[in-house]
Amino acid sequence: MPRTRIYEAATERLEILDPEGRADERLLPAQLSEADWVALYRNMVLIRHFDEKALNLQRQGRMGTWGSLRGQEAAQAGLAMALEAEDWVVPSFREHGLLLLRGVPGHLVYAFWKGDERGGALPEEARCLPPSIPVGSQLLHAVGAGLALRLRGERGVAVGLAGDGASSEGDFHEALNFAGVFRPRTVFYIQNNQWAISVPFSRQTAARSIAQKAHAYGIPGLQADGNDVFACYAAAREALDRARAGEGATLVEALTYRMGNHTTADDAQKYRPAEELAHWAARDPILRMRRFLEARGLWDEERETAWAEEVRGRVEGEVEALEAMEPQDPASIFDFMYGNLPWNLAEQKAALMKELGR
Amino acid sequence: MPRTRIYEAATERLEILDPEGRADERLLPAQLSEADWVALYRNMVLIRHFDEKALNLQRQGRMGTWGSLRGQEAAQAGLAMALEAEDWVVPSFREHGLLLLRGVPGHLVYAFWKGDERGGALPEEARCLPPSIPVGSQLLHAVGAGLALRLRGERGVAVGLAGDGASSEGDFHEALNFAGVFRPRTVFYIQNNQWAISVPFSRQTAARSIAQKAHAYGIPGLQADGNDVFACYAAAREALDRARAGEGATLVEALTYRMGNHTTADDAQKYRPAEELAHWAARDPILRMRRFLEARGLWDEERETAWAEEVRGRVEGEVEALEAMEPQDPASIFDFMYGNLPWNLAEQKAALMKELGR
Amino acid sequence: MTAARTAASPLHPVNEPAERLTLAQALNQALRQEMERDERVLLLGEDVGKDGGVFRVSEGLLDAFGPDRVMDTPLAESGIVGMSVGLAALGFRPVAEIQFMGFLYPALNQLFAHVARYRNRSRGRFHLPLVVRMPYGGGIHPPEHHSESYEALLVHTPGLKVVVPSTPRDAKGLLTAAIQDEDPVVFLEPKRIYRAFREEVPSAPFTEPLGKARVHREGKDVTLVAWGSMVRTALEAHEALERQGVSAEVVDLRTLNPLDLDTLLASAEKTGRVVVVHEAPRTAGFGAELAALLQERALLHLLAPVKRVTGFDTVFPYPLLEHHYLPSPERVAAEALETLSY
Amino acid sequence: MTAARTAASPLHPVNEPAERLTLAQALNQALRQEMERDERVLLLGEDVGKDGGVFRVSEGLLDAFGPDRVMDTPLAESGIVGMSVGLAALGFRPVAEIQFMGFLYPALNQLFAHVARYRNRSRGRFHLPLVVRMPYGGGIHPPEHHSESYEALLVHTPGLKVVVPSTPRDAKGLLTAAIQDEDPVVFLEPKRIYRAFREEVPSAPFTEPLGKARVHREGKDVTLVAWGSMVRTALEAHEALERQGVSAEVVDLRTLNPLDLDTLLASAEKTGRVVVVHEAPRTAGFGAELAALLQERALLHLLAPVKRVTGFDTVFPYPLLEHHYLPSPERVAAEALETLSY
Ligand SMILES: Cc1ncc(C[n+]2csc(CCOP(=O)(O)OP(=O)(O)O)c2C)c(N)n1
Ligand SMILES: Cc1ncc(C[n+]2csc(CCOP(=O)(O)OP(=O)(O)O)c2C)c(N)n1
Ligand SMILES: [Mg+2]
Ligand SMILES: [Mg+2]
Repeated sequence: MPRTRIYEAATERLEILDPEGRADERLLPAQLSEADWVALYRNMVLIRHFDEKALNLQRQGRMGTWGSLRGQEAAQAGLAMALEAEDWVVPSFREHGLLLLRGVPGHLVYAFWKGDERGGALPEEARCLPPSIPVGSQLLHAVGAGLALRLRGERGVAVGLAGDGASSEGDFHEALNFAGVFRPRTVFYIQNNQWAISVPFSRQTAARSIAQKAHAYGIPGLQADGNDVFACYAAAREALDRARAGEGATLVEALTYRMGNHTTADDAQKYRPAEELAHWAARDPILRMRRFLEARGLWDEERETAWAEEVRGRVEGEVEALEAMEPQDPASIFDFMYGNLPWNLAEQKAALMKELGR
Repeated sequence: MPRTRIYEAATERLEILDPEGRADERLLPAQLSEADWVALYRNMVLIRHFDEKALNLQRQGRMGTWGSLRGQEAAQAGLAMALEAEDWVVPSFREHGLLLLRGVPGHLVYAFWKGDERGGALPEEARCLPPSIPVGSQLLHAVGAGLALRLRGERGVAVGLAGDGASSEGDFHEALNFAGVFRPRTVFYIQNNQWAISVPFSRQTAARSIAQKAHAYGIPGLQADGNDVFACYAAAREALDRARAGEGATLVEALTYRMGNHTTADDAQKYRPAEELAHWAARDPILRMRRFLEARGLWDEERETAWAEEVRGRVEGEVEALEAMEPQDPASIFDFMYGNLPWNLAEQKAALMKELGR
Repeated sequence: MTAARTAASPLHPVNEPAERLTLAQALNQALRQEMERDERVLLLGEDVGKDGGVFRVSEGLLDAFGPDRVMDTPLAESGIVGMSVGLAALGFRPVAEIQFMGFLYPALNQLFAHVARYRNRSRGRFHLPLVVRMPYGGGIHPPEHHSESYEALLVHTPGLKVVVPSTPRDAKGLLTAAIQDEDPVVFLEPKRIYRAFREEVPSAPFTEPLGKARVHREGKDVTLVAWGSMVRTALEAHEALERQGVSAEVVDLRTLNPLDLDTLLASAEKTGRVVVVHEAPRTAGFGAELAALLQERALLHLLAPVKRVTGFDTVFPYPLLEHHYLPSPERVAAEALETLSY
Repeated sequence: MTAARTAASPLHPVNEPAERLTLAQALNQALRQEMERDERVLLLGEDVGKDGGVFRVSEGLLDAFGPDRVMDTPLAESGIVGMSVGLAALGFRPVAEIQFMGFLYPALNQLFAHVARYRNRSRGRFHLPLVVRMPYGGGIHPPEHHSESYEALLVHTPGLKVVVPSTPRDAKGLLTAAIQDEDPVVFLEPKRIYRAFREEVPSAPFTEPLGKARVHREGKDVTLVAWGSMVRTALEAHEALERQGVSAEVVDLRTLNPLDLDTLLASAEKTGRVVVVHEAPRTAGFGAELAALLQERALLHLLAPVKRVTGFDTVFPYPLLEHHYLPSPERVAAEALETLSY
């Protein structure tokens, strides 16, 4: 039956650096210097160590539930490098690396996940909204933030982060659809780590990619190799530039892999084939970047040792800062519900203080 | 920057009968006889009259809020013809025509919108879930119903209906995504009448069509000229056949036009240009079908008059049946909340009965 | 019968310019004046622009302020509230409209998981000066889902303020205060009385404080507590009771959270008898909280149990039966008389 | 201290085969046995399949019943409940899991606008025999949104039943009854005690009736009313009070809707003093309804106001402060003693 085509479009994937550390030099983002390349690598090593430390702390009972970002270092470091100071970050719950690179003190990130509300008071300069745990819902905040930036004529862009699982929530849809209609300065940056707890991406949706979902909203979509820090940088940069130029929102998918358990409360061995993990370990984002730098004489064992040493020291410092925090005042439970303390909260606060003998 | 294509999207539109009533005979659905053609026309006339009558009743204070389906007769009659007895219908609030053609007594449809709960008890054979007013939410029920049919190995298909506005709701997304994953025997049939109250389709989404949204879910999507009863039939039939064959769900968009006000509580003159209405009046689905039949000698003024007479009589009969209904027992307010009446409802019911002197 | 106890807002003396407005018009005026005063105030929602809102509350505002400040949104309530969060976090003061309270449900995740918690989650780094306003309650004979009133759910959620005007004057003053408030306010508009009557409303901007009840009638025998359209019902019950020689005090809570406990307790202690009137289902409705508080703090003053005259624990009936559901003045008066003979 | 007043279900005599199970294991057994008994019973939710649920409540069921009966869904709560509506309308008996009550919000539209209303909307043509089960409440030191308990919202919504077990044995009997019930049941599982202790649970299938409270301890001085994990707290308070010579009755509501008003009233009339304990914020919590009912129906028996020992009207604190928030046995005992000196 003859029909007319009313829509034709394609979704693309961007790859620059392969697992062996080989890159076609012509594809390397022109905006990045050799020093930037090294910084990207260092940043990835830093956030991996920061993450490993948290897992250690958790095993020792010094940390709460922690969701490891292992495997997603390129996705977060690439984006972080593409961001400018005036941009806003609207994180989900696995963006520890991004937050750190954005200038959030590590001990605050740790504090949040240790179970201390003060870890939600991120420094103003970081321009981060607080981490959002209800999956997917924060993408709408990124639309509102991006719209605020557009309405005020500011240069900044709001980047909303979420995972592959989040793409199934209604709010994902509403956010992307609103973004198509209101053209906020927003980038949706989805780290598809191929698992949502125990549910593999193939059971999350029958679509072959997250990026192609952009066709539903009249906005561009693009997939990057999420274990390739150059591809992540380039895809983020392209989307940020577009938003900054007032051309609307973009959906970026960084196709990566969650190498750890979902959180410290999870055991992925229950549901994940060991071969799959091995397959992705060979595609580790840090490994390939090290190979790349070493092949160019920009990195070697000595520098590795020195940087590892420095990173250890910095992370240790954050742990010390964490553990040196004064215990939180129980009265603070009441103090941030409203600008003023209403009578019922005042009564309840007084009762608690009395119980605590204060 | 060289990139690889990971997805190619194309969406098609189906047109068979043009506004002048011309059809390429080779495109006419092979499953339909001349008698079916005439039935399609008669059905459209019937439901238009049924709709007009409701508007009249409303003006006279004999009906509650009524959402006119004027302009959408082809979309509903085409689908109705494609359905089989074993299929299920999951309607939204503007499917009066479809319900009628599905065998729901007109006086029940009227009763529902007059404000009588008994209008929600649709006859079992109609296989209709009750009309759903919260926009978009019913599509998930169609997924569940279609999954039930698949799990039981039944031949029936569940058809979920919604409008263009509904495509913005999170539930639309969740329904289509679940359908991709669970492959229920479900068809999504979206009547895009280009308005959601005062919001035109162009402000509802930046996507060019509803049909292309299927690319987000790994299911096929197809647009039909929603004022062309053959195209609507053919698109619905194709989707139903696919579901019946166990090949999963399809998104069908019938691109039509809401010729009336949103409901009797609305005044579209406030927001809709008169030219637009005139443009679409020339594309009236009934008009073109009449031209088609007349050109083939299958219809004429005499038959028109006779059928109008019959339709008037039938609709009048429904009004009589409506107005002959016993007033609803106020006690019924309590009787369908649970299988058994819990003590609080029993008390409240007794109090009302006492107040009413019963 | 005595005049209302809460004086006119001190900024606006009694002889100021005023017009007789309906509640819907008063809300429209508040929106317009706040948008004039503060360019951070934005309106968004389904059909709020060209259509002026299905109840015409935002009539004329698109023309006055343009599409960047009055935004017709796609049909998605979670989107409306969720986008408002981002706008407010970055310094705007969005006023989001939900078309009917029955369609707020899809936005409850944004409202409960984010709006109510943002100040706490960020330990005060961010707070959300936003208003989510919507028509609520019954009495207009609409289809299913257009008559809901589940204010109790909102009051049970810490971090929100909940405001319900019952007169045009209060509607303007309270909405103005809600927009100026630094915390999120859910503003429930009794659609039944959008146009039911007119009242003198000061023409200049003014605020009515959130958290203060209004005593519409002073009385000594029994206290009728209500909010929204049930205040009219209570006032009519007051008349009926007066004809029978019973002096009923009518307290209009106006703000459900924070609650004006002082006014409530003072009245209960004076009369010793309280009837709470609300449209929502009885069980776990806000009337329960009021009864709980009263027995907790005024048990020895209570001469009879606190009565609740409420909707039934059922779906709100469709138009033909809804009058049986809604508390009527007669029902309120009858229950009040019962407490008198306890 | 006296034995529980509600006898073992008559079908299952005391010397029947039984095992010592945790609450989570008992739930698992109920699911398994119902799925064996009735092939219309389906399980669906996030991570309920291969993972067996994040709390392992559905452990082993995917292997036993296959992927058509135990369905890992995409991450979308409205989808889970909405799809269940269609399944139930066409004759299945879905048991949907929401991973934590804090993530039920996105499904409230389906739950409130459809699940609770389907029987009424179709005047009985359709009804929805479905269960929506989820872990709720605090005490496990998780991140934000994992400790919520807003049962009051569910109880305020006519058309739902709301069930909360507090022991392994009841968990099995009540979940079995919920699955067999013809109406939609929200089944709240106190995650804090999923594995806190074991109890003898009959090995054969059995039901505990919905709508019946259980008196765990008989007493004469004061009644402690609780549900879910707060029953443990109340039992510990009972011990503490006993040491001080106070005889406290402990009533476990088990079903919040329909409520076992008779048992509640009987206890209140006996002791004259009632303390309601719940984790949820105080204002407009379900404790308010209980207080309202008691003052309404037993005012002259009350020797003191009904007390509420509850969570604060705040966000549930993060792990390091959560112990301040949750009602402790000490707090309950202290408040009980206060009612004794009223
Ligand atoms: C609305 C909601 N539902 C469920 C959860 C529980 N939960 C936490 S993380 C998670 C999986 C998220 O998967 P994805 O979006 O892919 O992010 P990832 O964990 O892989 O980073 C789930 C189900 C939640 N936090 N929020
Ligand atoms: C969840 C929800 N939000 C808002 C409404 C109010 N409302 C009723 S119909 C409608 C427009 C629907 O537009 P569309 O989906 O295109 O269907 P149409 O009316 O054109 O048939 C709106 C906003 C509703 N019924 N449900
Ligand atoms: Mg993931
Ligand atoms: Mg439409």
